[in-house]
Amino acid sequence: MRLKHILAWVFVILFVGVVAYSLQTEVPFGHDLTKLAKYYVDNTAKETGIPNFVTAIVVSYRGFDTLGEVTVLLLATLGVIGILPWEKHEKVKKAHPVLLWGIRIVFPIILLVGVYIVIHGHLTPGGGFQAGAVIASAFMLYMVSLSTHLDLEAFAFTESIAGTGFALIGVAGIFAGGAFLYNFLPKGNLFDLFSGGIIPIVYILIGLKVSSELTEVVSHMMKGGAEQ
Amino acid sequence: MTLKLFDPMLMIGISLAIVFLMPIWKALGGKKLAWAVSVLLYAFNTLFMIGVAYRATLYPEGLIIKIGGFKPPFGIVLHVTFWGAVLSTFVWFVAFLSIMYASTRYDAEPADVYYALLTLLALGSSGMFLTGDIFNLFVFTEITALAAFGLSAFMKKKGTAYATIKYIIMAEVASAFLLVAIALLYGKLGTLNMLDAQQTLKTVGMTGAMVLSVLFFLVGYGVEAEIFPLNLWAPDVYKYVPEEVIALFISGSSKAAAFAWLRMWVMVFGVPQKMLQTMLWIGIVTFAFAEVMAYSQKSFRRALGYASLGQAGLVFVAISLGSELALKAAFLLMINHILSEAILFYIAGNIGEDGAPANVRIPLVFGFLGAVSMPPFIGFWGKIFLFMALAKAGYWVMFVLIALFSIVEIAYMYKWFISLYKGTGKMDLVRSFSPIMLTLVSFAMWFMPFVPKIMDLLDLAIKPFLQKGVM
Amino acid sequence: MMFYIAALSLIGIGLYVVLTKKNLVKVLIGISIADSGVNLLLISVGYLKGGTAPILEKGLNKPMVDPVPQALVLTAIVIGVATLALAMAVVIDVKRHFGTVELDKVIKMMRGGDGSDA
Amino acid sequence: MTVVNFLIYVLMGLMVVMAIIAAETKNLLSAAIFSGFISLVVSMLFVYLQAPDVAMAEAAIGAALSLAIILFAIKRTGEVEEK
Repeated sequence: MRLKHILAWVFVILFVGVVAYSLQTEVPFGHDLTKLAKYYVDNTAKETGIPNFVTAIVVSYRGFDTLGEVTVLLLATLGVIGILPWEKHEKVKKAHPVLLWGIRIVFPIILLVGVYIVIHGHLTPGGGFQAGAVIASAFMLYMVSLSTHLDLEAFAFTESIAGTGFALIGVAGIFAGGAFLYNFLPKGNLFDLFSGGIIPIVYILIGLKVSSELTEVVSHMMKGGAEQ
Repeated sequence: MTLKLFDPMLMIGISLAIVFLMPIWKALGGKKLAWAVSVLLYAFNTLFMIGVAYRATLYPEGLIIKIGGFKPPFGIVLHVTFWGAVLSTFVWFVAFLSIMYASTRYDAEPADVYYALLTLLALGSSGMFLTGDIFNLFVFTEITALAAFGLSAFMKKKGTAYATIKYIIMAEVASAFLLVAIALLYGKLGTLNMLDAQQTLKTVGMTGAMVLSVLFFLVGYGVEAEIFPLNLWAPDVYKYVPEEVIALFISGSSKAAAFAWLRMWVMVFGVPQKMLQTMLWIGIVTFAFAEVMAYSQKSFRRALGYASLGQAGLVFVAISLGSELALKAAFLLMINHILSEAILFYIAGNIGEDGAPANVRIPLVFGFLGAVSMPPFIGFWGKIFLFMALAKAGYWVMFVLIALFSIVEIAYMYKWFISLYKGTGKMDLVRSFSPIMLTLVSFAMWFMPFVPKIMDLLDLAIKPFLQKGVM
Repeated sequence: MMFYIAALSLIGIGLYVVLTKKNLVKVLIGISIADSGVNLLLISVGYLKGGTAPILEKGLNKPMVDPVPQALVLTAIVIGVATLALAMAVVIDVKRHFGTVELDKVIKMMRGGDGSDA
Repeated sequence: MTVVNFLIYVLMGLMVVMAIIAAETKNLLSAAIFSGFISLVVSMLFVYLQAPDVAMAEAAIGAALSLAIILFAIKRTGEVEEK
């Protein structure tokens, strides 16, 4: 071990010790709820009309963060496309029959799971991001096992429409209720599938956007920029 | 009533919708349409932000825009002050000039992606200037950072790949630190709203966890605000990345990070006195290191890169001092830096076989004068204010050090100026539009402190701070 | 307490990798480990002893854990994977130009006058 | 200390050990796999900390997709760390 490594370890141990100590003394593990948390726990169901508070915060209270977050994903996609452009299409290899049949059975099931997760995002754990990742992994499985390519333009259009929909719902809120992302639809009954106003719609748009963006990223990572 | 229309969220929402539609623009009209849409958007946003800046002056604590209609601190708010709105206007203005400049750049492919990245860099930094929520600030920081990575690596050259990967690693570590800082702050104060955090912190005081939080925020924003030793990525990026992108880095991501630090340090933490000395010294070291390094550079763009780090150091000193005079200085130095360095980078990108272009000599002179904070440039007032602030606070050692290294700066800038002024090259007519426009703006800015009515602008920028400690 | 230490250890080990390793892929793996640690830290800060998940259930009324850090971490996870993808794309670009992903070798090649304004 | 608590501590210890192995191994492939495992363990800890939403996201994104991205990158840049 060289001196540099030892110094690095010392630094790391100091970092862990100091931060853990000050956290434990000032914000003990399992401490009482903060002011913000208390408010959310008491009022979320009333104000947004959905039982999953995390979804309520992600889509409604902090919906703007989420808009920024899908923008970050878009940026990753743009960056990967810019750095690893996809120039030539390779010939599709003939896949092994076991893989072929396997993927035909598994692929729709994974897709279905993804769709279920996003539609129930405001009632049960899960939502747009989780579903987006699940759907993207289904497509990734498809590409890996059949070593084929998907029509990325279709994904780009899906993503573009979904993202624009999200942003425009936000802008519509300015005119409908005086605030960006204002929930201008009726909230319905708690625990119903059709409830929460714009929240399920926005989460489905997020799911579409995230899934197509992640698929694009992964396929460019696989093959993009190979021939130069 | 009509003023209500100047809602910055409208600007952000529409810009995002237009960026998201980029594949559609491309399908409809190719990259020409993508370019045209972006130019229109930037011009519109520049004008719109002027309106927002005017609207912000009507509110003594800054204009608070609730998002989603929830009352703060429970929903996200934008907290628009005059200062932030002015810097945001400059971002869109420089973005407009950059994309005009980029219209002659044919090697940036795929072009629609390039324009989308430029838009998002401007949008991300604009969001950092406007937001009033600590986690939202983090999200915008990441938007800015990823757009910067993408643009920085976009040319797919040897130099850009090398410069970008260093930048990415540093910025990624910084973002992890930012999240730890947010965890500490949220755990202790139980809020993410800046104004609310400021109020809560007054009752809690600067405990150990808060000191750690400040330090981690410093690391988090220091990379993009170019604070020593977190700025080592910058000279390479400034050397290899296209000049129109660099102009946007200087006005966008670097200023936005400095402004974020201003918001955290002055507004949320209220300039904790026991850490003041350390911060000042970090700024001084940044300045001194940058000027010494710049002196020994053989490439003009690298020298400019280091000079830009030096300016960032000065801005950091001014912000950290956090008194009225110092903040005025920071405001002027930021604008000065945006204008002068952008002019010089636009010109530096066109130095060819025959040396510097001869048809943009006046902008060249202006750029150099601005880079050393000399009249007719507002940076002159900025530096005067900074010296006054340091003298008033009794930091004489720092006063002398800054004066000393300013002389170093003037020395090497003079050297470069002499060698560049002799150039007989020629700059593309479309390209020369950008530095000429910036020169006009900076000339107009010089008169700012002379006209009483306009001098008030400076007071407007500082007023929210004096009244409520709000930036 | 143990959760804090575990989360911070992950961050620390990630930092260690960044500080000492030269292989760019390895450095990014380190950053992704640190990201996991940061997420764990944020969730631990919001934990309430004896709380349940912040999802309302019919006829159940128990104290809940803090939902805010969970929302923040959802955002942070997605941002993490986005930056990781972009960084990996740049690493692949580095490999294409330099034929290696060892940072010290890359620096040596750049210093060797090899990468003037190429 | 209940059984669950004990298991959680074991998991955390395992996680840190895996992180150290991932940091020190020369084989990038195994480092990547270990980082995927760490994400998986972290997502289990999220379940214990009553964060099912985040656990799902971490398992789907942190463990699966990040790992896939790292593996694609390793496939294209080489498996062994030189020093």
